[in-house]
Amino acid sequence: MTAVRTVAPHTAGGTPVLELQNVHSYYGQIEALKGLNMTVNEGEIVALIGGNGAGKTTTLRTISGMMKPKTGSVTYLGQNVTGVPSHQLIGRGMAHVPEGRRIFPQMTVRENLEVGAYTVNDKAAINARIEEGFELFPRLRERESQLGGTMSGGEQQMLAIARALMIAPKVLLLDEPSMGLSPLFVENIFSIIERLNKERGTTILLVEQNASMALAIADRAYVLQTGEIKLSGNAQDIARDETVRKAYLGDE
Amino acid sequence: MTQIRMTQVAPTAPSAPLLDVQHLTKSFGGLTAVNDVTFQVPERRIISVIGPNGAGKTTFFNLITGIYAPDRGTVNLAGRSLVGLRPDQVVEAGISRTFQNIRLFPSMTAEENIMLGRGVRLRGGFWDSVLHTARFQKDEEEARNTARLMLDFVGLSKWRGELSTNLPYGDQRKLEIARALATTPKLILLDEPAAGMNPRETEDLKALIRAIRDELGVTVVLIEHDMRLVMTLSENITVLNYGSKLAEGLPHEIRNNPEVMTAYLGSGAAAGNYGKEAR
Amino acid sequence: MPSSPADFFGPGSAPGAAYAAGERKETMDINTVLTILAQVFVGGLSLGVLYAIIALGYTMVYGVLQLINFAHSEVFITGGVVAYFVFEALKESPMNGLLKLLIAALAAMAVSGGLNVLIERLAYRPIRGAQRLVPLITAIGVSLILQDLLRLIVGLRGLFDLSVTLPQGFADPITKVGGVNISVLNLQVKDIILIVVAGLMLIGLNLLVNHTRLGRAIRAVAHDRQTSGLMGIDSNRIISLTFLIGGALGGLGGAMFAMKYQALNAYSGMVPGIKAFTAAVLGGIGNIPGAVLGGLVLGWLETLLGTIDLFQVVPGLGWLKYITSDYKDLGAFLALLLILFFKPAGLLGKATTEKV
Amino acid sequence: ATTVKIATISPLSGSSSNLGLQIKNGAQLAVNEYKAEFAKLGMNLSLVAYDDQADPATGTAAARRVVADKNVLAVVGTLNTGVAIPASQALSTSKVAMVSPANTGTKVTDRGLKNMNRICARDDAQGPAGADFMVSTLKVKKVYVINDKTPYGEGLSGEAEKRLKAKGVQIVQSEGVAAEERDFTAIITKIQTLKPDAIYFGGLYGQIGPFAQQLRAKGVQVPLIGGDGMDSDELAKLAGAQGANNIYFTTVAPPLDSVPAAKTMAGNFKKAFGSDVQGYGIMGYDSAKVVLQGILDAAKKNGNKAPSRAQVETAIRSGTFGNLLTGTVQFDKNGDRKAGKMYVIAIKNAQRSTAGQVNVLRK
Amino acid sequence: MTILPTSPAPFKTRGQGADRTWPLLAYSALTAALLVFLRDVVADGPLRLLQPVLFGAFLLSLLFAYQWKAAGWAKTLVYALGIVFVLPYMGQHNTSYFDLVIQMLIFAALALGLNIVVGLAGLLDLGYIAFFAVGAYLWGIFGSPQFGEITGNAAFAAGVNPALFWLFIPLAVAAAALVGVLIGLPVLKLKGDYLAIVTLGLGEVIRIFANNLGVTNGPQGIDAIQSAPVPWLDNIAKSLGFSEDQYRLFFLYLLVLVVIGIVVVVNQRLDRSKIGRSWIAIREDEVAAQAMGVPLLRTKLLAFATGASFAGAMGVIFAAKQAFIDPKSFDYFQSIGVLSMVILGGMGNIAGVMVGAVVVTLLNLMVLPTISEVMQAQFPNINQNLDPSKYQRLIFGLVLVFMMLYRPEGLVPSERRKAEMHGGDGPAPDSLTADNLNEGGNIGGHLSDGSAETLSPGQATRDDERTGSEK
Ligand SMILES: Nc1ncnc2c1ncn2[C@@H]1O[C@H](COP(=O)(O)OP(=O)(O)OP(=O)(O)O)[C@@H](O)[C@H]1O
Ligand SMILES: Nc1ncnc2c1ncn2[C@@H]1O[C@H](COP(=O)(O)OP(=O)(O)OP(=O)(O)O)[C@@H](O)[C@H]1O
Ligand SMILES: CC(C)C[C@H](N)C(=O)O
Ligand SMILES: [Mg+2]
Ligand SMILES: [Mg+2]
Repeated sequence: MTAVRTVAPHTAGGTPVLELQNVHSYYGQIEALKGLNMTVNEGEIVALIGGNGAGKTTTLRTISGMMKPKTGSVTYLGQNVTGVPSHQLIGRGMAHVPEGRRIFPQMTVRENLEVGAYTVNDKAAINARIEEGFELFPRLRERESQLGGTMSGGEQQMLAIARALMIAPKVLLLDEPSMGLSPLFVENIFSIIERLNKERGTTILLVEQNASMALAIADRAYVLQTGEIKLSGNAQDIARDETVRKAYLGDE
Repeated sequence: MTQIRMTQVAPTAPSAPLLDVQHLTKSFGGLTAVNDVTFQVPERRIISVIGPNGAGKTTFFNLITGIYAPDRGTVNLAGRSLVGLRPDQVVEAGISRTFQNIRLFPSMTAEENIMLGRGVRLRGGFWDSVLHTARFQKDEEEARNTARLMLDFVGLSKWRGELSTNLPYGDQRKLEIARALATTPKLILLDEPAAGMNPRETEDLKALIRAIRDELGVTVVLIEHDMRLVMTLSENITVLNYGSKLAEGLPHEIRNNPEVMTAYLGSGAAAGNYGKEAR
Repeated sequence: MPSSPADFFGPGSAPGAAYAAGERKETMDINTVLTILAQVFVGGLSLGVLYAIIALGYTMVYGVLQLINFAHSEVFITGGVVAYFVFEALKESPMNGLLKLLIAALAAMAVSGGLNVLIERLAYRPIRGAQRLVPLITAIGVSLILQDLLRLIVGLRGLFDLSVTLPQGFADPITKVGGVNISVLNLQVKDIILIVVAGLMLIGLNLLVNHTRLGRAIRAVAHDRQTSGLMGIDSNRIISLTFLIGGALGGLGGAMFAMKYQALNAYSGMVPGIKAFTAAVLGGIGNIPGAVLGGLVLGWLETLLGTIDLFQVVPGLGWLKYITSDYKDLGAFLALLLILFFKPAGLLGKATTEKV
Repeated sequence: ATTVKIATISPLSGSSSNLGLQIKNGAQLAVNEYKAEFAKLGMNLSLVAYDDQADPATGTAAARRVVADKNVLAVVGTLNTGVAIPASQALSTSKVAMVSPANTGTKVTDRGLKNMNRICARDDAQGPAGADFMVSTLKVKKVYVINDKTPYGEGLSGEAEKRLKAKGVQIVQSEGVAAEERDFTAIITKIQTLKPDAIYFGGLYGQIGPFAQQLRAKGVQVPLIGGDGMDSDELAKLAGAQGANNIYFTTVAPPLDSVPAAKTMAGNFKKAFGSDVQGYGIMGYDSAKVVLQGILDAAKKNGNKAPSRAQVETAIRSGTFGNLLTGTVQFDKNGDRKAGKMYVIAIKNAQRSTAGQVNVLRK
Repeated sequence: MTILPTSPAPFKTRGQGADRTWPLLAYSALTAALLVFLRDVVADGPLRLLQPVLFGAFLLSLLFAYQWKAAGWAKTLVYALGIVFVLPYMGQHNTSYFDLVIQMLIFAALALGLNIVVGLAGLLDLGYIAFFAVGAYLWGIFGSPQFGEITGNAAFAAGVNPALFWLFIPLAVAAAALVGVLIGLPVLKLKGDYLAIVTLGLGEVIRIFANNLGVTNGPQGIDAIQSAPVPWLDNIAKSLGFSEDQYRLFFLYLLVLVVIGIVVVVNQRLDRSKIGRSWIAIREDEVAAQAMGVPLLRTKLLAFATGASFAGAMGVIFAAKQAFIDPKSFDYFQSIGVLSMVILGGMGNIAGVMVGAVVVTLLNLMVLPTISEVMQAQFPNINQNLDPSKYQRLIFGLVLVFMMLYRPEGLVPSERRKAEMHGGDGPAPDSLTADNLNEGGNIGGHLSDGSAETLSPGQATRDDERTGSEK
């Protein structure tokens, strides 16, 4: 593993809720994660940025149990959850908005939300949360009984986020939530993320191509390159980093 | 790269638009996704279509390319009506496209994907293939040549024999563009070509789109939410909102249009520094 | 030997005979026509609901895995064989007939359901995610294996065709309902049982799939197992459960088949299996009311086509004599074709246009 | 020692396997008895049994395997006329003689193949016999005719129908139903509407059993008549207690009580195979004996060496075979048995009894 | 065969690795010698069980000649020796070899035809055998006494002039293609499993017609079907020592070789043309294919008709070889059988599909019957229920299931498919929790997406198409 450059000491957050230790994940022969170490503390927004194919999505997949790392460990809320399948993690308060939205196209908007609440048994809570989702994304209320598959790209993105919120997650993994959203709505999404974090204390791990905005709301950030952490530290510091600006923020 | 200048566009009078869309309308159940949109694209332009999520942009493309049949309205390409044509006939007429969600043929190589695209311009038929006629040989050669040129053009030569599904995301987008170009379109429609790309890659894409217009002479219409790209690349912008045309104009006009700002752009933070306009 | 020929005919015989002794009447009276149609209705209903029950099993499995479970024919007829053994074992028992049937049905459901789960575990689960034709071929393979195994089990008792002895009264004709003579309908007690069972089945299953958490989970898993996992759904459990339900439905169908026909062998599942699948497609596969509707349409159509040559005596319909019962299957498939031509997603299936 | 084989082709699996097994076991018994005699001539005799599944294509495939095995000199089989026709054709170019214990269809021998012989009567005798029985004993006026669409069923019911019509009986309906069909709802509806005095069904027990059961359950009690395809113990079982009543059929295989000579054979059969011999077991046994004696005759002419197939073919067609359970066998120029017998069997309350006997002679 | 003639990596093209000219020659010579010289040793008794083994080993040499990297002359030698010498020689010695080989080639052609429809164009056709029936009945009706019976004309007592056989082959090709188009027109707008069930139904419709019509002689089938008279060939056969009853097979053997050669070439050429690419494109993504200029209906019809025409031609030959046909030879089980050949062998790959046909036919017509005959001979009183020949379905079923479990890409997979299924960068099972990522189907090939169809799949879509996929 190449040395991790640290821009500034980590801000002392709360207790760690997520910890990755020396994680190696593979697609067949391809090593997508090459010994990843990473921590997300309670109440933080952590941004994960990097170019195409850097392994951001793979990292989230590995955390949420969609993939099992070949070696290394994932710790969630103090417990080793390496290789625990996702459906068990969801019950423990982790939510993941996957890349590409993955809503259920043959279910209505409402049904998509109800499925999101699969692990919730309290009928009243479910309805309340659907209501909250509609509040956040009024478009969804308008389209309550439209089939998910016929929603526009951006509408599907909203649905995917609302669906993940149905379990009132402790930890939320977001994979490029702003992809395909209008500029106005991108702002909206980021403010929603911030509010979730501030008002509900939801811990957030955010993967974004829109690095400048992600860094603007994040507490800390990791920069990933070809499966390895190249840089980590305070978000503002990273945003100011010369190489980062060049490579990911599009500055010439 | 002049050897790939291959546009077949007949020199139309500069006044006549290449694409002429009049009063295009489409509803799904109670929802009018595209509402009475009139839209014209002069030849050799780069035009952007923007608008909030669900505004009807993709549907608009689908109507032009024959994937959906419009409820009302006309679509003309260089004076020829396209309404009622099947998608494959639309391609033949000269409009090609890419998809918001990449749709390559995964088990074909990059080269084959492009050769497939070229198919619409090949004249050989069933018996030519079976009997390996001269025409067949010529066709194959042409298809392969096109593939080579196009891969070169979009900078994917190294992936020629690779299955398309194995390409990195950004390269898949470019391959889709190459495939669309292989049909020798007069007009190419790009649906969110920069989605999922980081700013660096978006810059490359910008150059590619310019080259499509400048070097190949193909007119470009694109849908995009990345304002950096839109504002610096397009010569004209059309804004859709709730299916209807909200505004139309030069990038700086659109950027400063208050209606567009409330409906779509917001404070501008998300769009960042839009950069300088093209030209 | 009974004294008069009239004694030979059961309650269902038509009132106005179309033929007088020795010579042929050239027309048919309206009573006869109505009687025949009523019999077709009832006969088709009884056949149709049987198809429906089997079709529901197909639809369940198809719904969750998009797999045409070719082995369902055998899972289903296994239920029939189980029912046969139960009836055989309880032949001498003084137990109430309905209780016997209940035991037979439950046993059939348990065995077929278990079998289906087992098949899923051993044959389908390991290849999940393989391309579409792989599970299809596997299913065909499983179907062939089961056919021979069933034949072996039955054959070791020295039998090929099984003849089911039903409890007393099951095969009795129903002649009167509330004082009205309905004997012409040709109804038997077992038909009523069959229809009631199917009705309950439809209602229960519809509730289950469309209005419960489990139903939603099934649909979610059907579409995208990975994402279902992210919703907290254990897709393996859901799939097993679906196979259990589908298999149990098959078993029930088998028990009903045994009751209805009282005759079956190891290969008896194939034809009704294909018909039931056709019914499922006809109704819109994956759609529960659709499966039932498809079954009924098929049942009626078949019965009608099987009897339609009776109407050849009606003036102008002489050509009907060519439509003998040989063509009843043909009718079923042509109907399928016709319906799908106009409704490509089946009678109740929603044609969803793809969002590009 | 040279290897000499004879083969049986008959359904060993599927719906008519009960009869097919009888043929095979009967032939096996005969082979066992002849082993010693063949051994004396330095020939090692054995039987190969092929399963035709009552399916013509399968039977033809079996015939081709027989052809390919040069040690097989002749065939006993088949059960089904539909199988016999193409199978004997396939055997004929290679001059493999075939002796059928059960094929009653007229076309079987009418084609004049040199290799095809049968020791049973023909349907143009059997159909009329059934018709006569219906008219004179059952006194029917209107008959509903069904066939199973096999060459046998169609042929037999056609012959019966012809005779019925000739005797002034009205045929209210004549139709086919696929041999695999087990759902008779539509047909029974039609029967109830048309009210025939009797039903004639040209088909096999595996189908007619369930038909009888369903028919009776719907309350139709008129007599059900058919041919030798119903001649199986299984029929009554499949028809059920209620259904196995008022059923009659003609058959070309002897009922046990009509062949006193079969006692010992029946005992041996039971000992060897654990099941009771039926009519077609006896016919299979006799057919095999015809074949084996034919081979011995041919061998004698061939200097006590294993004969060629062609020699066996001629020996069988021209020989006279005595010492059989069903009397002496001689074939006419088409391979039909010159003198045979037929029987009428009645089933009442699941009990079968012999209701009549007919002698058949061919010039 | 490389499907992708110009593509360099990542495909391992056939014949890479060390040159195996000598091992090939050695193997072929050995297996051929064993087959020929041991033929009498294994002719009887339990040793017969070796027959299929020896024969299979020999057939394998033909496959090796195709697959291994070896000198061209060596390959040609192996083919020539096998096809010109060994097979006819064995056929002469034991007619069932002839029969078997012809049947294998007939099925191979069928499988190649179906491969176009299912393997290339991705149209699941479960009624394919209907086209075979069209060809078979066409010749069956005209080329047999049945024609005399229909016309009541004594001149046709044995059917039309058998020399017309030559005319009926192209006629059957045309007729089958026409039926393919007629069937295809209404059904090809259906997708996925709807198409499957409707084709199954239509296949049955054709069978039901054959079963009920007068011209087809119903379930009784058609008998005494003639073959073309080729006296000069008969003379050759005679001088080569074939017996009279083998002349017909000798002729059909040669004919079938020619036809299969044509079929293979056509298949190969189409596969590597614009048409082949269009088929594959349709298979993978109809919407995109159409949006790239592929006319859906026409392209699908072409697949249907091409596949059908192969079956039609072979139908004529089949009828002539069997001399007897009946509707049961064309039931849906046969369609399934051909489909399983395609998939067992390796869908999309010409060699694979042929291997599939050979293996399945060998299994059904030689291995199982031989085992059964040996068992019968060894244990004459074996319980009928334990006779192995009764377990053809069981054994075949087991073969299918195990193949699908352990080698889903087929015996000789197409490079394309292999790349899809275990794609170079597809997930190795151990790198994933076996039951999640692995099955979403989004990885290692889009086709592998089991969850692809929607719940009401009149219109099928792939989920990653709807939801915006990453890879
Ligand atoms: N399904 C897959 N099969 C094979 N390789 C894959 C798959 N998904 C990702 N990879 C490879 O793994 C590496 C990391 O991919 P990953 O998707 O995690 O990147 P990312 O950072 O999320 O990129 P992007 O910004 O494009 O989403 C890349 O090299 C990619 O090619
Ligand atoms: N097949 C359909 N059935 C029903 N509604 C549809 C269908 N296709 C599109 N819509 C609706 O039409 C509207 C326009 O959709 P469209 O995909 O054109 O939006 P868009 O402008 O491309 O949005 P985005 O930027 O989010 O991709 C949306 O509200 C969508 O939900
Ligand atoms: C014994 C019967 C079932 C056979 C019948 N006689 C036939 O020739 O087909
Ligand atoms: Mg990613
Ligand atoms: Mg869009």
